[in-house]
Amino acid sequence: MMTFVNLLLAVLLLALAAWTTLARNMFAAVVGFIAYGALLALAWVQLSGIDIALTEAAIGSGLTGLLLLNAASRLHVNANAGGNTGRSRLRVPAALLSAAVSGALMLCVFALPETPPTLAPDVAANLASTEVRNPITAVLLAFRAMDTLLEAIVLLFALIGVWSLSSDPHWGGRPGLRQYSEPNGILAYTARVLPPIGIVVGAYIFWTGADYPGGKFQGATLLAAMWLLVLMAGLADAPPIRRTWLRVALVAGPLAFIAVGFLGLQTAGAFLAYPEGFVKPLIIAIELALLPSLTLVLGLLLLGAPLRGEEP
Amino acid sequence: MPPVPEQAVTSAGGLLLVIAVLLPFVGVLIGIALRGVHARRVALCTLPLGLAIAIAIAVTVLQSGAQLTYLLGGWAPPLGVALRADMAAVVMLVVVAVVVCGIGIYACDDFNPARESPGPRASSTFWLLLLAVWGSLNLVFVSGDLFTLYVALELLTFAGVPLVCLDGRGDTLRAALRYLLFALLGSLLYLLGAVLLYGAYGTLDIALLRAASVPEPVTWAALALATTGLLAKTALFPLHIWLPPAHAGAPAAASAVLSALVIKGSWFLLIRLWFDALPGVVTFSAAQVLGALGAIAIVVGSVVALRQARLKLLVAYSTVAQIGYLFLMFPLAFDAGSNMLVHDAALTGGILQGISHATAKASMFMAAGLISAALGHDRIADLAGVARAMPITVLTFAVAGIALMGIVPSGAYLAKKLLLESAADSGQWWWTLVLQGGAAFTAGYVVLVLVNVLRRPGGAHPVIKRVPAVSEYAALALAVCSLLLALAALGPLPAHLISNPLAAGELLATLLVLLGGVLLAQGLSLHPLFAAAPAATMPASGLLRRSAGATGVMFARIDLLARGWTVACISLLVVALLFGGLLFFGARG
Amino acid sequence: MADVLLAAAGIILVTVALGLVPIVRGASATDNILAVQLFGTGGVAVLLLLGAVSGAEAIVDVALTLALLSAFVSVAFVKSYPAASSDVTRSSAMYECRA
Amino acid sequence: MNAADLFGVVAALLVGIGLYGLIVNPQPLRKILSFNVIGNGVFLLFGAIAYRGAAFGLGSDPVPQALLITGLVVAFSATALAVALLLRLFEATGSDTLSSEPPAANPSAAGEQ
Repeated sequence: MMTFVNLLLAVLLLALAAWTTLARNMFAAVVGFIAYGALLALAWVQLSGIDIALTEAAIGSGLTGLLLLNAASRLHVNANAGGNTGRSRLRVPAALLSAAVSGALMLCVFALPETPPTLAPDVAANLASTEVRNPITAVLLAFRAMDTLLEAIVLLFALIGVWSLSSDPHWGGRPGLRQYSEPNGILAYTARVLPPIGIVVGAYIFWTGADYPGGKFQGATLLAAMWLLVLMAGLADAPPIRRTWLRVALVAGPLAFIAVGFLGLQTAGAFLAYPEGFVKPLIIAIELALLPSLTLVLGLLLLGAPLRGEEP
Repeated sequence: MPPVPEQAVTSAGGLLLVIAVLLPFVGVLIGIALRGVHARRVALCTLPLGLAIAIAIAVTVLQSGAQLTYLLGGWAPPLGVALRADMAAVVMLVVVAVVVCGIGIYACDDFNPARESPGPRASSTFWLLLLAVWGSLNLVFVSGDLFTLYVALELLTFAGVPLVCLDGRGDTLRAALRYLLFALLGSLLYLLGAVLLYGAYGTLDIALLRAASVPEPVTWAALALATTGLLAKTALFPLHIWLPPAHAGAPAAASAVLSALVIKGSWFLLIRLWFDALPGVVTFSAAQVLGALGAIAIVVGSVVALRQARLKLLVAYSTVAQIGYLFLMFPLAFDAGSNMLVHDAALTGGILQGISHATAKASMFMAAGLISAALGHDRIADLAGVARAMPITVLTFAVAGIALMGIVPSGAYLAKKLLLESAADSGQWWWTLVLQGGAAFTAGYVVLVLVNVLRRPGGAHPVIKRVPAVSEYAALALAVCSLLLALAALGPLPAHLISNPLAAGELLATLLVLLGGVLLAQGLSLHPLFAAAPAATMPASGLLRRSAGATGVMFARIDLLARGWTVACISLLVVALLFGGLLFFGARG
Repeated sequence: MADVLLAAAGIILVTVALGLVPIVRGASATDNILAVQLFGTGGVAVLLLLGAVSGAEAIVDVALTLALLSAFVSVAFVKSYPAASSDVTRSSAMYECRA
Repeated sequence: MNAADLFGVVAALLVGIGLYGLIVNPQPLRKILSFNVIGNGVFLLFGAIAYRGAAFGLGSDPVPQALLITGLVVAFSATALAVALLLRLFEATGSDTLSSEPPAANPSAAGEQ
């Protein structure tokens, strides 16, 4: 029965992926992509990747979907693509080559070693020394903490890039368009009701991350989504990007991470090492410091380049 | 073989590697927080500190004579991530630090947020991006883990893309978007390779992979995919889709960063992959094809460079050609005896070539930018009188040109000698032709520019705006570095190699290269060097020039076709499948 | 018992897949929005069933996240779909003036 | 066929579908979508590899899983940057194509003078 569900999932995933890439209508393609993200989350659950399922549900189908929806509506390409400007005689070689790459990869899947190499035993053996119970959090914040630090920096680099795309008169201004809605309409109502729930869930997902699936990133995504909801309903406006508090909040998390890293030099003998007995508190401290920075950077990445001056 | 015991422990002074990576990143973070004019100040403070760190790493490695290792968090690979700096990484760290400092000084005046032009947005962003590129490159050089390297590549891309479109005009935005999409595709292919390697060997650590990897289908597929992805990011012809348009509109300092530095990241990672992670998986034929792609890049890039009407684009296409040069070491370093790539003179020559290119190309873009700023245009045909008005800048261009040509006295001369010797030793005489021919092509476009700037101006004084002297000297200093740095960087070289660079044979070779360059420039360029060649003297020359012109137009067409999105993607997949096939059948046969 | 739950999950997946057919055939804005909603609720239901089968309680958290974000995406969809709401027409008209 | 092999095959197919879409779709936004499909394929392959490595009571090898979370974040950042670039391009030129290049950056025009 499990195999049947997996097969069904696989077929649906492929159908939706094909739909997403081939559909004529831009909006339909994006809708397909959002649905596809939700299905991917199911696939991750089937592959025992609950942490990834959370991330996929939050990012793949949530934030990326919103990003693409916004883009589609601003580009006004909801009309049909209007024929293919691509050279149609190159479609056949493109299809053949893509199929060849796909086929080669499939052969690789079956050529993987019979006894799969794995680091699970290493992680299991060292999990106790990290004092957290979620092995993925242990990898993310102890064994390979550098990658997590870099991940936070990647987001900031992308934000620098996005901001650099504002037009000169609007540099330093407010990102995104001013949103309006009926003050007593259903949207404003949703934007008042949903965020408290979302914030509680976000905080819970963040807090539970040390021992169970979850963590700062998934929590921050939920918080960012709730912030955006309030903005979309016009209940609040995005802050101008020249604000010092905003910029300090953006970099505070990564800087705190680096500071804790250097603290480890003194107390535990290596950069990004933690002294025994303080591992879990320090890991939670880092996650807590990253949470607001990540929430802001995710929200701001979705809002895009500044499009307006400082006045609301 | 890398010393195995070393990888398991942190070596003394290893912390310097962490600082080398994090210092520019912290600079970016502080720059974001302080914004505006402070971003420039933070960057200018970070530059000397970073240079000092790079030199400290070099001193430490030279003193200990072993590679520097740092285990992050005290966790040894495969569970943890190690930072390592061998000699090649150290050389790259130092050279990149020098180039970044040079670019910083050059751009000091251009990108001043307090000034009207180019405005606070472009100027403060530029400084953040410069630091971002620097930190990402340092991470590429020292990281020993394929996934951390993936993140480093993406950091580099995200820092590089906004540099392309700093001025915010439509065509640069389009170039930036093309660059981003193509580079992202490249990163994904690289990541796919890394994923397959993890599936096969359960580790992403380069030293452990070297010990564990064996020639088998999954490894071949991984190497082919990762190589193709990295070639796309390095913009090796025919995967140079983004490079020329990106340089057409970018500010000179940004062009210098992109052309001299950013592409070196993926190039260096390719060296890591081929020489350090999977040297035994590489086959003779795959290495030959990689070199052949380089040779094609040299020919097409050079011919198209000679056909350009604008100086900036000429320098951009010369980058396309020079990138080809950087791949000639791969076939030459293949050791037929052990059937694998080895660290030998060819690799030394290749790295030397890379650092000469980094410094020389940065200074060449700066010189081109200064000329363009002073004249208000960069049409090659209208450069007459520039030599008299801007002697230092023209000297910079000439010195950088000498360094790129690889003639006496430059670091690239040594690099070329090393590669020529490898070619002779391994009996691969065909690469000798490519090496000498490439030098002649380089001589061609350098001579083309120099002849034009040395002309007497026909009318009024051409310079409409004075350029800051500090920028001129920064560019000159980098050009001189390209002559000297290479000598200092690599330490002892085989004595016979530099026995007598002024011997008659060497001088003759140099003259031949220059003469070849003059002929190529005369035949192929839009405006012949010696326009007044009397037709009566040689009726054949007209025919020759017409056929050369037709060849030039054909190459320009090929270049334009190759840079179309669909064609470029198809070439990418063809290259991937080609490498996969070569590895598969090469190992069999 | 597990088989029954899995069968239910399979049936929901099929139902959701059928819900996609209108989009494929070229649907109105309303159909698109409903399809997103359907996937949100369908996904949540399947997740809860799979959680019950595998006994991993954390799957409930995934369901929670998916539920919240699909509500959020629906709002975003209404806001961004041209001519689906008067609010958006105003903002996109503003955008056109600028562009 | 076990779940790892099944989703491994799905991953390979997703990469192929995404590559095709990336090559032939003329609109950049569709290329961005296709890029995400390829990325998902790569990630799913890594997930399948992680699932093969289940051991010691861990349902899956946690190291690739942690890397996947980082990978998803990086892919999201890339998408955000690409979308912002596309919107700005549209705002600046009124078109959203990648192909039509102005004559200045067109070497064949320069070559045929």
